[in-house]
Amino acid sequence: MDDKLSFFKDGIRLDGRRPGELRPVKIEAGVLERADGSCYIEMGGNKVIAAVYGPREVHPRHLQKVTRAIVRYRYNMASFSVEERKRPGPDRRSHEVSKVSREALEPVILTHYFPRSVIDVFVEVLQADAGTRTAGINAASVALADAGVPMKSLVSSCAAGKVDGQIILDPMKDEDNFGEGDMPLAMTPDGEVTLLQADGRFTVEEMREAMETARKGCEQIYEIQKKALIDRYSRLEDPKEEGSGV
Amino acid sequence: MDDKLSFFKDGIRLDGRRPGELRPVKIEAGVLERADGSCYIEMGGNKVIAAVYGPREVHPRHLQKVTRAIVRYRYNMASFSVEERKRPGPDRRSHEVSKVSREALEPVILTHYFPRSVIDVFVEVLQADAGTRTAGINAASVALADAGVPMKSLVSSCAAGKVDGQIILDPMKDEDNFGEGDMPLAMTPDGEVTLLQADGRFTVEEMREAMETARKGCEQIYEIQKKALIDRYSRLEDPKEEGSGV
Amino acid sequence: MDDKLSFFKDGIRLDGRRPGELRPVKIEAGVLERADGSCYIEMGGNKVIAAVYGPREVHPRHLQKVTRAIVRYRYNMASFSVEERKRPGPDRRSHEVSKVSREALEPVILTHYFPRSVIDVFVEVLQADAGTRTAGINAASVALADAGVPMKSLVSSCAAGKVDGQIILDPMKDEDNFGEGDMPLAMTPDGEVTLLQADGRFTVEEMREAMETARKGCEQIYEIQKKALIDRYSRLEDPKEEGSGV
Amino acid sequence: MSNNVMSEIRKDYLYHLVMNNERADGRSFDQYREISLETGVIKKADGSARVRLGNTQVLVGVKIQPGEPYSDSPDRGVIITNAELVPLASPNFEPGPPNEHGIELARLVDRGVRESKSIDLDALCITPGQKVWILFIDIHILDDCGNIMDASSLGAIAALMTAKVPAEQYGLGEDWPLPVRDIPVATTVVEFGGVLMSDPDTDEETAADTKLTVITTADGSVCGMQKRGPGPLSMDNIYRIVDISCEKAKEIREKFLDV
Amino acid sequence: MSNNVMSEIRKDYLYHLVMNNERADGRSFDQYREISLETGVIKKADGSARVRLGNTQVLVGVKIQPGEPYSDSPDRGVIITNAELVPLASPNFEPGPPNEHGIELARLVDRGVRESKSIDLDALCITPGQKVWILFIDIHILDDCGNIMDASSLGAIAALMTAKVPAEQYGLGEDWPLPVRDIPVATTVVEFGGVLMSDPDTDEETAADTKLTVITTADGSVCGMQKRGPGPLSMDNIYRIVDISCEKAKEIREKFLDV
Amino acid sequence: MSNNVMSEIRKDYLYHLVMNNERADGRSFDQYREISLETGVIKKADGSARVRLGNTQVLVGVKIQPGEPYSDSPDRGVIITNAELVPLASPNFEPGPPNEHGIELARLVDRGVRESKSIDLDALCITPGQKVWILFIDIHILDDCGNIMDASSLGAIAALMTAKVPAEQYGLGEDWPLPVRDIPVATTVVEFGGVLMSDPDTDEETAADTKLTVITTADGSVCGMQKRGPGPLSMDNIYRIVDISCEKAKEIREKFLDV
Repeated sequence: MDDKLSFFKDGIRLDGRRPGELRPVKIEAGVLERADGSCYIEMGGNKVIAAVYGPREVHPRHLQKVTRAIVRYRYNMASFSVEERKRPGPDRRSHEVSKVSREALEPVILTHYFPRSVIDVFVEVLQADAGTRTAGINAASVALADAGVPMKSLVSSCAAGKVDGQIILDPMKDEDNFGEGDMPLAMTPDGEVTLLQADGRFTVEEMREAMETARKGCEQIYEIQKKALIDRYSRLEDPKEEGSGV
Repeated sequence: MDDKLSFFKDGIRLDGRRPGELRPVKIEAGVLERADGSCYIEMGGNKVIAAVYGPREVHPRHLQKVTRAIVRYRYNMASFSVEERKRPGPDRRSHEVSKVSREALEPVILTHYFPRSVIDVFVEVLQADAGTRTAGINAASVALADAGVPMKSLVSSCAAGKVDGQIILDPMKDEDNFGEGDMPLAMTPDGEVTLLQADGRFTVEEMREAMETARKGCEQIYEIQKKALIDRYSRLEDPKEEGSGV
Repeated sequence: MDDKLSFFKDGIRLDGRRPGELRPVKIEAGVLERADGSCYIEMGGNKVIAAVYGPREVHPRHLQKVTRAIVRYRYNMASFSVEERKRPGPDRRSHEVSKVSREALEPVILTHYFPRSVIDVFVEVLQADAGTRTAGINAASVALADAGVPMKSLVSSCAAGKVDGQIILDPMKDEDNFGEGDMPLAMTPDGEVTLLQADGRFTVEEMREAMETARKGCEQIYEIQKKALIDRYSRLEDPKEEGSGV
Repeated sequence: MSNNVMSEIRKDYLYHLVMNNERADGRSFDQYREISLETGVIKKADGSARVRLGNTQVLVGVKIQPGEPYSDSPDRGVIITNAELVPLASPNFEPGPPNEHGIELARLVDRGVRESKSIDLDALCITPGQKVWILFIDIHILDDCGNIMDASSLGAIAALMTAKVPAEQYGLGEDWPLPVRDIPVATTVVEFGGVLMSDPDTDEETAADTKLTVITTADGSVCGMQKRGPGPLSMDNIYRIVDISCEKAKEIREKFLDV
Repeated sequence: MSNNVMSEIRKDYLYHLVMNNERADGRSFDQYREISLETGVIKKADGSARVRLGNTQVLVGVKIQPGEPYSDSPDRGVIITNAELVPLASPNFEPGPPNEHGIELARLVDRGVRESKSIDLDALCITPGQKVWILFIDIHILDDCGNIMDASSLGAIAALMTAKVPAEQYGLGEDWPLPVRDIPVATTVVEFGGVLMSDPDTDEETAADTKLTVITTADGSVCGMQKRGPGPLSMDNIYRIVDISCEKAKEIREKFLDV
Repeated sequence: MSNNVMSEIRKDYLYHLVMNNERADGRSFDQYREISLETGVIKKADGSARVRLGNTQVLVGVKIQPGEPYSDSPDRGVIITNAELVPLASPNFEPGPPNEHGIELARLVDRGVRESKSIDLDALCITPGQKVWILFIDIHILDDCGNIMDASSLGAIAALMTAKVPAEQYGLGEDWPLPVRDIPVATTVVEFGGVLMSDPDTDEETAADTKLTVITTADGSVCGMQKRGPGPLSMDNIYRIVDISCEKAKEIREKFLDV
């Protein structure tokens, strides 16, 4: 890509956002019938659905832990979710994303309530823009709450990036592909970081600025997550809204 | 292939058969020493061998059913059985054939006699013409009887096809490849259908005619299966016939 | 390769050895901290490391033997150990080498001391010249002793070959690739053969000569193995030599 | 699918309902649950459809890319159909490559498209013997509340009917709508307690254990049929099911796929 | 092979027979079970053979197809040997890719063919560096009643000796018989109770747990050898086994493979 | 990694040490174990390095071969990084394809090399769009006594810095040293009992269960960062860890990688 490409015009990003602005976020809890908890999220062009099953019995049994539940997290991209069709099944990237995403949620799940069991989190990326792992964590966090899994708090996640030497919030595809750095972060409402990755090139000062920027994004997402759960509970209390399925 | 190709000459098919005629069928029961039951079949150019092991213990154990035996069916083509060498191991087609073949036999097997056990049916296609799945079911049915597995009845199987707008019995390779439809069927002697598939294009009337045609084929095959089992029992009763192995 | 190539010049081989001479052999026991026993060997250009874990519990449990330990042997080549990069993971060759190597060691291991357990032997080829399987067995044998696994004796291994119609000891790469025959052998100090393979073409007399030649090589290697173990025990008794790790 | 547990009690309950000519959710025996169909939902796909059949949800994406033809049909496009029964959609689904249920589902959808000749594969040739358009039909099950077969089949044909061949992206001229010549529709019926029920939900599927799926074309021909599950069917019931299926397929085609 | 259970009683019985110079089926120690060999049994293969060795049954099919040469031998044909120990043939075989027993069997048969130089790989070049004939030797075990090694080896060479290169089918001239220059024969001996027994049956294989397979060529050379199984052998016994094997291989070659 | 058993007693012991400002092996909190680095140890590789970090041992081999470029970067070389956590190295490693730990390790090393732009991929083009040099970085863990991440990262850059492009072997001119433009160094810190400890050994890794790995370049920039393990970190601690890491990386770079 041409090095002279500018990511800003009059301080405004290519998609019309200011540097510290999130893409539109839409979250809906309780979208699946079979799963114990579920959540659908749109973050910009990302469309991601998460489901939670459990706590339930562990198979194979030798994976059981006697003092707590284990958490499994499977991040998966639908074949048609990306520009060039993706072969179905996990690749090295999705294995890594699953690992860091699981570790982003484990700190808040009260796993010791459920010894010898498993809590399964499944995340399907239906359409991918930049930031699918953070969208997945946001959805998974709400799906866990929807499933009634006891948690210390929600986890909220978004990335900061660096383009044209400037720190931005929530990079979209072009900013991610052609920018200078990407730093996904997940955190609890009280500021504990549960996921942190970075690639690209940041000075130590830029790294700090990126983290502060991402933190602000997480705070906004946290509010949207809470609202989705409140909406979900209202629907549950008012059965007329629940559709014909019940 | 040239669209003008005719599958009939004076009402007679390319291999000399009339529309409602089966290819030559040869069935021999008890052809393997290690298996609990076995059967070799030739149906036209198909050469297929079936073996039954069990009822025996299930591994892995979590597949056990507490009220009945499970049935497993593995349809496999030898690498050299087809025109272009086939890579060893199961492909999507053989998985599907295995599934529908197992379901073709399950209705007649008295599985509740053997809780927590497994009945394994292995079918090896040594040479393939059209109709290997039906040949496999015919052989497997006899092999189950040869193994002494209690059954309500045998299952007999053959296909009907549609070529030049006409319904025929037991399509051979060219009729299958270049014809307009194929409909494999399996049934019990009392007319219960245990396998039914169709592809191609049939009007509803043709569909009925094809089913009636296939039913007649199954009835003929049933007689040959019975004869093979009677031959087998005669040999067993007359040990002189059993060869030097015993 | 040109058929006229001669493998000898004045009775001396291309790398300066006489026909019955081994390449330099260096063996060191106890080179790894985590493993229960370990050994590093250099035989000519081969660099091989072996580790032993166990006797330990068997997973999956259905592999357990009630009267003895099972032995597992995993021969593996590092991707960078050969001329053209090798894809990681086992191939057909390494499965076969693992099998015959395991069988080369099983006769000397007192497996009945440890019912229901497993003794795992892992062999990593870091750099391959000809003869990696024999180097692996030599290292594994010492690693088993280093792990304290009770054995009737050590096992020593090397190959004989045939080049220019003459039997030689311990073929190096070119002699193996372009020679007329290769015969790896492993044996106990009292002359029991525990591994024997051959390919190429040997008259019956050549076969006998090759075996006698390989036997002499094994006897020399046996002395080096013993010395490596004595060195190891001396180090253990003299803690000052053990390095800062303890 | 190994743990498709359903209590005998539930099965008895369904049986008693049938004896009273009822189904658990109040439908008549040949009535489908509410169907909703939305196309163009995935921008990254060249065609897509989200189907809801009661609470069952299926997403189908079609991707069209240039690639090599098969050696035995060098001048024709290629269709590859795949179904992912991801563990998100049911406690009975497990991670890993498609099992026999996923394979059967994909192959049935594929046969419907293929045998109805709805796609003109000759029109998908770019350079004979070298480059053709490859249609990937990817079925993603999101919520399995029964009869994912009919939902997948409907989603597949709807996605195809709204798909565009992305020629421009590959420097092969302007994008053009994928030509669809016939509209195969799959309908599934179970036999349970002596009656035939269309569009089974999860409980009905489990209780009945045998289904017959019939795929019919716009002119009322049968272009695919498959008995699924370990139970027998009489020939008479098969004939009745085919008649029911033809009629239901016609309704679905007219209501949702009328071009 | 994990459940190759054989009671100690059965083993004791075999041991007592050996002490009386007997085998369970009455054979002498160096006697083979009855061998029958039938070629051309699979029309779809370019060469095939069905071997019976007592109750052991093995089917070998050879397919010959054009393909790419290996980069380090651009002007030579390719041999690929594969053995399927399908679960039909023994309660000890399991479905799935070949385990170490199947791999060892295939590699030993392959080495016999290759090291004896029985196939002239130079004659199998079509276009140097681009296209050569690939020989697939596929071994299908049908009934494992012991010593599938010798049966497979015999089947492989018989299938090759009767194989035709299907040149016409690929527009490469007329079909021609595959040229076979040597006839490797594998023979297997077990040591048990101090005696050496040829052609072990299943019980003998299990009781003895160590075998030596020797592959010899028409001129009596050894072109392959492999000790199999977890037991030692003395050098003297190895020498005796090689002598027995050479003689038996000669008999088999003359009786079944005499061109 | 499933059986990474560590008794609570051992963890308590470490905790009490920390309370006394001590570590089990007497190091200060930011002190690394003894490092030794040896390059050129594998002649068959184009670059190689053996790293010892205390008792941890890692071997990295670099192979450079011509191959096809990726279609989206037709004029650039390719880097492929792989880590084998072979069962020889730890009772917690199992045979088979890399699990999530091996994948994460390889991808982190890869990101360090890639994001620091230490390798000029443009210089690795042979024929644009057709042939480029492919760098295989293969990490072989030999003895896992903790912090294999830092050892692997150090081994990888050392192997690259001493690697030669084997052009002659492929008839592509003379061999030339692989040009390395920056020197990324990974350093790992755990938080345990309220303190931050560099270069954790196995027990410390297990006790702490959360690590932060920071990869820095020669100019002190951060080119990679990853929290690993199921525990949270405060932002303040992250900032402190980055500062510690920058300093430690500088020391390691100067001591072992000074060109």
